[in-house]
Amino acid sequence: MSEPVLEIKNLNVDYGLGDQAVHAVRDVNLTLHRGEVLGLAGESGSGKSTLAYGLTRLLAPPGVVSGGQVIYHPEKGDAYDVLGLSDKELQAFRWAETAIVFQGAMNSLNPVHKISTQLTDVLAAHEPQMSSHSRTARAREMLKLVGISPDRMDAYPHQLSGGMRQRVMIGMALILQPQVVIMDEPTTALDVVMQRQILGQLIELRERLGFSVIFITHDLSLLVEFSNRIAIMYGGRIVEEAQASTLYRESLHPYSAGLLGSFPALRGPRRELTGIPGSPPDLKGMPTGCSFHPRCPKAFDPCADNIPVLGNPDTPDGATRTVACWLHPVKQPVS
Amino acid sequence: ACSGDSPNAGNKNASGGATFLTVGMPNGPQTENHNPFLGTSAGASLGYRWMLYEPLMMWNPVKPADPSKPWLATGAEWSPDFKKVTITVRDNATWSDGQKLTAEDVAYTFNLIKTNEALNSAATPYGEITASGSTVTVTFTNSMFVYKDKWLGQTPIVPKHIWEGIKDPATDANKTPVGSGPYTLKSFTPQTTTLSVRTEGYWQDLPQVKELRYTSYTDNNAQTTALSDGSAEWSFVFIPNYKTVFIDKDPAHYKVWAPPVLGIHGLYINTTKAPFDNVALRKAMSMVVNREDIFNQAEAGYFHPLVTSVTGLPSPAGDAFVAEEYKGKNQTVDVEGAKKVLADAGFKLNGTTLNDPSGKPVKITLTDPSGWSDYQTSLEIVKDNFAQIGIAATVDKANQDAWFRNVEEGKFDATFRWTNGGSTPYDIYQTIMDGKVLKKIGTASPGGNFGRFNSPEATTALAAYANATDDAARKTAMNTIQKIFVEQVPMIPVGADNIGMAYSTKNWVGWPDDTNTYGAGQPTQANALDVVLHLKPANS
Amino acid sequence: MKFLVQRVLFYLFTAWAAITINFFIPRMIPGDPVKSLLARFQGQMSTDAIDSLYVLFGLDKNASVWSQYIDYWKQLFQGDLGLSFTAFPSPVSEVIGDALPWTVALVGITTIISFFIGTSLGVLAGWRRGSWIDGLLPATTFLSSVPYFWLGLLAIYLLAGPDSFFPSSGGYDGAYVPAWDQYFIPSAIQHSLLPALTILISSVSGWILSMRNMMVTVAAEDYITVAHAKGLSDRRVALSYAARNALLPNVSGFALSLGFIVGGTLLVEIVFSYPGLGFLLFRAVGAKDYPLMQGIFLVITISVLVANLIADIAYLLLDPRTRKEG
Amino acid sequence: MTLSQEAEAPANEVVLEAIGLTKHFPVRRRLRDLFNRTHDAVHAVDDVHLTLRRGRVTALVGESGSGKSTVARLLAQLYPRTAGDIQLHGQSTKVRGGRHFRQYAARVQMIFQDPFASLNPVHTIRYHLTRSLKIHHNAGSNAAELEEALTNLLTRVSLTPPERYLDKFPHELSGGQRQRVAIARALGADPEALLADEPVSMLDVSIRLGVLNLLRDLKERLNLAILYITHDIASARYFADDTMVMYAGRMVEGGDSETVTQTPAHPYTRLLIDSAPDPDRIANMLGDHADRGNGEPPSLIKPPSGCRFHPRCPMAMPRCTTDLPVRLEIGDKPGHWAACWLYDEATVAAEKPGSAAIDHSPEAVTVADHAHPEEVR
Amino acid sequence: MTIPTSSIDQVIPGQGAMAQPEPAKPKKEKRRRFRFVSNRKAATGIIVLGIYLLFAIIGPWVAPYDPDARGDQFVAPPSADHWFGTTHLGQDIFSQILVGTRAVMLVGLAAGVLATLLSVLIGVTAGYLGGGWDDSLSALSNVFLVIPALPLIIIVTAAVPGGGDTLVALIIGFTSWAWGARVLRAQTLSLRRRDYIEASRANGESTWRIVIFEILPNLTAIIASGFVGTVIFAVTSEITLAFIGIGSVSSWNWGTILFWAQSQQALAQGAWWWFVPAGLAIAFLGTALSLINFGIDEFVSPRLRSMGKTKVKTASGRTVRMRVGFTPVLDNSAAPHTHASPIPVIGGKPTPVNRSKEAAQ
Ligand SMILES: Nc1ncnc2c1ncn2[C@@H]1O[C@H](COP(=O)(O)OP(=O)(O)OP(=O)(O)O)[C@@H](O)[C@H]1O
Ligand SMILES: Nc1ncnc2c1ncn2[C@@H]1O[C@H](COP(=O)(O)OP(=O)(O)OP(=O)(O)O)[C@@H](O)[C@H]1O
Ligand SMILES: [Mg+2]
Ligand SMILES: [Mg+2]
Repeated sequence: MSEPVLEIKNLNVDYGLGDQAVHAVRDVNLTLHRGEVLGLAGESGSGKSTLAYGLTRLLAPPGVVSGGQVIYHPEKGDAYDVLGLSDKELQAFRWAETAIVFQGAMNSLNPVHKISTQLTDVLAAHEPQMSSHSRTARAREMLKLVGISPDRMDAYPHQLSGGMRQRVMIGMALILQPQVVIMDEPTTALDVVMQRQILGQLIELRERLGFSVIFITHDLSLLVEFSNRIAIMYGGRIVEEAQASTLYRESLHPYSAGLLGSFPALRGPRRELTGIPGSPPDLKGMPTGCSFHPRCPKAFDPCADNIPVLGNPDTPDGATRTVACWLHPVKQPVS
Repeated sequence: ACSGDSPNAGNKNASGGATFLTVGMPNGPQTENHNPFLGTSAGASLGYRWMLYEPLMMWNPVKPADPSKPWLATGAEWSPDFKKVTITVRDNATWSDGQKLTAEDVAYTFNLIKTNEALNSAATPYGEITASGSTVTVTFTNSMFVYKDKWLGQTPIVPKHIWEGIKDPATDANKTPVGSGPYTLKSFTPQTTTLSVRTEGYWQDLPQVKELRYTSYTDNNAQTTALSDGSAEWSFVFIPNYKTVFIDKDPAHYKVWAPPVLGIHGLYINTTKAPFDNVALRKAMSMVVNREDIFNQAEAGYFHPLVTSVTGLPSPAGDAFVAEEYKGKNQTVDVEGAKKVLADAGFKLNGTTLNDPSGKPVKITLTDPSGWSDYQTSLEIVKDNFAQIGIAATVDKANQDAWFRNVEEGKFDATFRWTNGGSTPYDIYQTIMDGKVLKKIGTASPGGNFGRFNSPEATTALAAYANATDDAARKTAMNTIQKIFVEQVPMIPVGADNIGMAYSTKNWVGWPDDTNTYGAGQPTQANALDVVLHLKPANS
Repeated sequence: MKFLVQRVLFYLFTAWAAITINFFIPRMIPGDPVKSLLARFQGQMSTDAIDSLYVLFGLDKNASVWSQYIDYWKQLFQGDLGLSFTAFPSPVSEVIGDALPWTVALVGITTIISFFIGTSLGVLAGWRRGSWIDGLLPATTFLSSVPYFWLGLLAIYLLAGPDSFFPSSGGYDGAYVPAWDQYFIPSAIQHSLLPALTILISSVSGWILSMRNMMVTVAAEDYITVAHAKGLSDRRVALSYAARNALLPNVSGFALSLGFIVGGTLLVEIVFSYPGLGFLLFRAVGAKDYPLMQGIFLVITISVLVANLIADIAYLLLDPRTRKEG
Repeated sequence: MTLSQEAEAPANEVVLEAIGLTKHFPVRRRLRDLFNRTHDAVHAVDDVHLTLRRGRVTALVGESGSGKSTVARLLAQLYPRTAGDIQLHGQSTKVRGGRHFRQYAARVQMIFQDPFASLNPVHTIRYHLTRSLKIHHNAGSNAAELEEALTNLLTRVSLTPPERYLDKFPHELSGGQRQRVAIARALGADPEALLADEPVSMLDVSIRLGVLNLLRDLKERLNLAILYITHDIASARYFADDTMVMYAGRMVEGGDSETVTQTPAHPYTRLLIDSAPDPDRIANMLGDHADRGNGEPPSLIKPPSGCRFHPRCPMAMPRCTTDLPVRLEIGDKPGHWAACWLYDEATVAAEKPGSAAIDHSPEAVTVADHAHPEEVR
Repeated sequence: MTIPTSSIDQVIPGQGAMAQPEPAKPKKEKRRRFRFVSNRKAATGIIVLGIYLLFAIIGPWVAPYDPDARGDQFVAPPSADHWFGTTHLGQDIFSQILVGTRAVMLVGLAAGVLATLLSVLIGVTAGYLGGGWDDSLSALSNVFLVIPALPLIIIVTAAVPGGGDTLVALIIGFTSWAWGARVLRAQTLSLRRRDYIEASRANGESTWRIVIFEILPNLTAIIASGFVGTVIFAVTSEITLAFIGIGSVSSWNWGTILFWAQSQQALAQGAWWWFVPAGLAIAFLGTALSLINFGIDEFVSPRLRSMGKTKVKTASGRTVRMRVGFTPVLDNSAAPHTHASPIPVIGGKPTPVNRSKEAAQ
């Protein structure tokens, strides 16, 4: 479990260039381990999607990766930096090693092609030696795997319900058996019943196929339930990262605490909801120091001036978690 | 494709030994229609109908008073009152299908026109038509004196044996024309019609031009371009600045000849509108119009030949008809004279404004359709000329249909327009002054007299001229007419119609010109056939 | 199915309305064919001819407009378009038949070429934003703002001439008769080059622009990012994903312009003396040739409607989403 | 300005009541339907009974497409209804535009689902609020009074200081701020009932909370009757006094919120609550629930006979497939009811629960061996 | 077809979910209103158009000659006396162009306004009212779309003589609204379903207020680009009409100049100066209007707004083009970008400091 597949090192992503640049992701360090589900949460606009797109270089202009490395460890062979790949190599890397499921499934599928075409063209691009017959067979299998009857192969995206489309996307993501699957809010458009069905299937597939997942959502309760580890982003930075249960029970960063105190629980005693005062920061005019300090109930002197570094805190379980907060002095900064 | 059976094989002749003549008209794409009676047919529009069908006599509109040349008829005897004619048909003419041309055919043709009102485009008042032997006798309900040459010279004779079988001669396209002319139809396309010379059976020597190619160009520009690059050798088209645009391209060969005919253009004045009902004003206006400028700037110095005679008759076509008292009397620009005429009549010139005797400033609107550039240019010039005597003129570029209607209904101040043309000055004067077609303002007078010129004297004289039975009576009537025209100025004559041509002597010579005025040059005229028969290869 | 029935009903209605308007509008023009004929011959046709011409054209009978309208429909249903006045007594169908192939060939082919070139360049410009093709856009904008006829005249002035390869007028060399042979066809092509070039230059930028804008819009769609994420080749993403979707709006524009082929290029035909329908219409209007005008309008209306129908069907084929309703 | 009617009426007075509310949207007819006489329709809402009381929040929960928004729009009289009745203070009302509609709107106001879409981007906040005040004659008689009313409104929704927000355009505000403006606009009509259609679903968790707290606060201070529509059942638990559950256009359960969420009676409510993410549940323990909710929501054009949930219900009995269930009191808490034959003793006695359940487990989930290793690299 | 299709699927400004709450900046609204002008294309277009408008107003006064006045130099090439040369009557072409500007602009703008009004009236009504209104109004605009515009204009101009420029403008206006109406109808249909329209209805707004104050402002961009498109069309039509000698245009416009040039076969005479200026004047006017049109389009649709640079320099000095699907990597090293303080200041007390208390988030 502890073997890394993807190491993100000091990743910086900007929108725009020079003075107009908006720094949407700043110095993000994150490690995804083999077979785990890494949850990524944070307020709207905190840079979650930007991070996900940025590490596979899928950002549309004016997005640029202004620095950092994304080290990928293939199952066999040497690790390499994804950001250093040539276009051809990157094309080969994509989907075969890292697949992405985006938020809106309706928009993720090309409306004018049958889903069979869209499933098989991945195979055609990555495994050109495969016969068209076996491609189709693979596609049918994948559909079955995600619970869609293979006779829907020739359907167009609009003929499927939202849930089915999302499942097609998941099936498509898994068709090349990648090591990493990134899911950016894959279920926000669906209702809870459908959401649970899909995530249930995904977890089950992960157990069988052994890929790792980066799972992005707003819904902390969902994350806590489904992921192994959770990273919390705020203002383009990772502010805390820990095992899911640890984070849920004893979060260190005031922002994580605020998030956790903001959603009502369905079961158990009614607990008081606190919320987070203030409004999210403007990326163009980031507060100095810790970007959360203007909203932080516990802010003190250093917060306004110095940016806290992400590192293992000085707590008993400090080795398994990291946080960036002046309240929790860092023993060992993450490099 | 196998070149052997292609209709185009060998058509692109080398220009060397000329065998064909290219004729062009700026009339747009044509539809296959060789009906010789219809002005709307391709044959009429391009002029080749006269190469297929022939008239009885060959009349020369450049010298309208000269006797016509015998053609299909060897002679025509008119009764003194011109209500009866006896025509002798030549006996050696044959139709292109080999049948003989007889007096029957001629009588049949006249009968055809008589019985089909739609074909009687000259409104000829036919009476009895009888054929016996080689003569045809035709009687008329009115005197044919003023129409006789046009009638004989511009009625195509058609074969009875073919036309008997045509159900409705007015709506038949006559796609396989059979005529007596020296040419037969070779091919037709909307753009080009090709005629080839008959091999045999023509009643006189076959022309040397073996093939005639009539091309219809879309507009004047295209036609001019074709003329100047040599792809058209003969045409009738208005060429502005023809020296630069056309002649200079090949001064040795490119020529323009534009003889006037008995039909004129000029400024019609509404003689019922004050102050233009005042003869003095009209006279003064006529005196300041700079015809020279109009001729040079609007008509490119050739197109509507200058009318200099005070009688409005062009020269040389009208020379024979000019009354003694006006012989040699020419129009000149005389601003001072005009001012004097005006002053005498009680007009007052205050600086740049002319006031009529009642004290009102004289204003005039000159109108013509907006698209008629030569008329528009003429009006601009006239406007300037009028300013010299203080008349404030504005030029109105009217819509063509509105203009047509307004002119016919007499709703205008002054306008440039043409007159009818014919073999005598009758047509000119009739269009301008005839009281028979005089209508109230607001009622259309399509027959003429747009200026509402009311002169019973002129009406009588016109009728006398048309119906006279002897030359002396005619002379008197004509003199009266001219006197009224000169003194009353019902219209300001400016230029004449021309039936000219732009042509090239590169391949063919023998064209009519000032030294040899045997016929009109316009390829759509009946005597175009005569022109073609005169042509010889240039290098022989 | 329902969609089709609805469309067909709609087309029938539009056709009826357009034909009716086309019937009445020419009749609102003052003046008549006879007067126009006189004007055309300025003095060379005597006023004596007026009466015979009225008889000839059948205008001497005073039928009410309403009964003419009824007759017109009766004739239409018999496929009879009447006789043209300008080329009397040729049937309108024959007059149109002579002109139509030229227009369709020249403008049709040019429109298609222009569409393909423009769309392809648009795909490139939109996909490779900032490349040299993008830099071409201002120039094409300028060219598309130039009036057709002016460009044509300039082209004639600069390129055509006695010794030039480009003839300045006509549809083919006057020496030839239209035929499918080695003389005529090259001549026809040669004559069509300059007008075709003019149309091409001034129309292509419209396609480039609209396609480019659609490409830019489509390139921002999620499924394009997904296609990239799938590691498909750039070509495939550009063509099968982006261009395929961006094409949809252009297709209806294309169909619409196909419909306007027939009537829309009057000026090119005038300038180049091309024996087509646009010029014919221009002449018909000038000559008050109602039957011919109606006939041409009918052809235009029908071709626009047919083009629209084709666009609908093309849309149906290209965009599966519209196939939803059985 | 008379926004203070707290004292006027007793709490718990019924403000708005829906009786047998039904809405069918006609489906566009196809050619082949031209020849038969049945008119297809989307049965979006069928026979809905609903009561809004002064000073209470009633939650309406249910999955997407179950007809919640349609109910709200019907209550706001934005759609004509197919059948049933809407009573405002016991008086049957049916308005369609014009003055009557405005009078109705003055008493019943609706807040739309999406704060990003429900404010016109071209108008300032001032314009939106002024219009609302003017339409309902709450703007006072002069500019000063209007200004005061505006300030009042914004203060009421905690957008302070008001001057800071009045002249902004919607896009210059955050989602939560916009939603507050939308609420302020509704309050500008001085209504008695507020229909809030998923007022927070588009917002971020932390912003969400602020809006909900505001609604609760308004209920208490202004004694409003609030309909709170959501499919987040947890938030219903927290903010609503009563909760109603809809499934496929019908009400299936109702009662006070704590009871409905903690001891759900209807199998659908149970499914809904089981599906809601729960951080306290151990991850990956989905097993037995996973296939329970399988199957797509039913077609509303040809809804299933009997209970609309029966094709997906693990407890389905033969009667469920034929007879429409009636409201049955559960008996655990007063006012808790469910439309389910499970609570009809006679039926349960006669038929075994689950005897008519369809087995849903799709092979995809159960069959394990799919990958063909030789083909996958 | 000059209306780019992109205007159909425009994005309403500030609608995107990306819109961020920004701290209050005074005068910001004003700046936003004029942002359109800061678009380079639009600015160029507006400046050129401004020059044309200026000449439309002062043209007749600044013209060196009376455009009708005949001179003594016939068909003379450009010279100090006659900047653009003379015609066959010795008229000054430069003066004709200057004087002609007014008619062109007048007809263009009047027709543009009329067609825009009609298209708004018909398109928005059809879109908003729906039902029978929609059907009949759509049918009407479709019929007008099918009827070939230019021939119709030719016919109608011929039918109503004596109206001059106004008539031409009227006719062009009346025959060219259909396309705009169709686009507006489609847009209104989608606007009608927008929440904010429903919301103002629920709030009790009357129908006409909704149409005028809620829907119309959102259509401004389409209306504006439709207007620009119609003006281009009207100008070309007017010039075309004059060029082929139809219509009763008594005053000068560029088409009249071209008509004279053509009927005097200027090019065959080698008098290019007679031809070229008027054509260029049209082309530049058209270009200016198209530029404004692009400006509007880009202003309205952020997706089309060019993002400034399209090429970037990477740390290694290479230049890469920004393109979809391959985000440029500027610096491929793991060094931190912004400088977090590595050594935490231990010992500081966790006491809240000067945090602005703000109840509203
Ligand atoms: N094209 C762009 N130009 C400028 N800024 C942008 C652009 N795209 C995104 N941003 C900014 O980058 C920041 C991060 O955006 P991102 O989409 O990554 O957020 P997120 O965490 O995924 O939010 P959400 O939860 O709403 O999806 C946001 O503040 C956004 O405003
Ligand atoms: N105008 C309409 N025409 C036809 N069908 C409609 C219309 N509006 C809603 N429907 C249908 O009625 C049903 C109920 O829709 P409604 O919007 O009320 O659901 P909802 O419960 O609010 O869903 P959500 O949670 O997604 O907002 C859906 O099946 C929907 O497709
Ligand atoms: Mg995101
Ligand atoms: Mg809803």
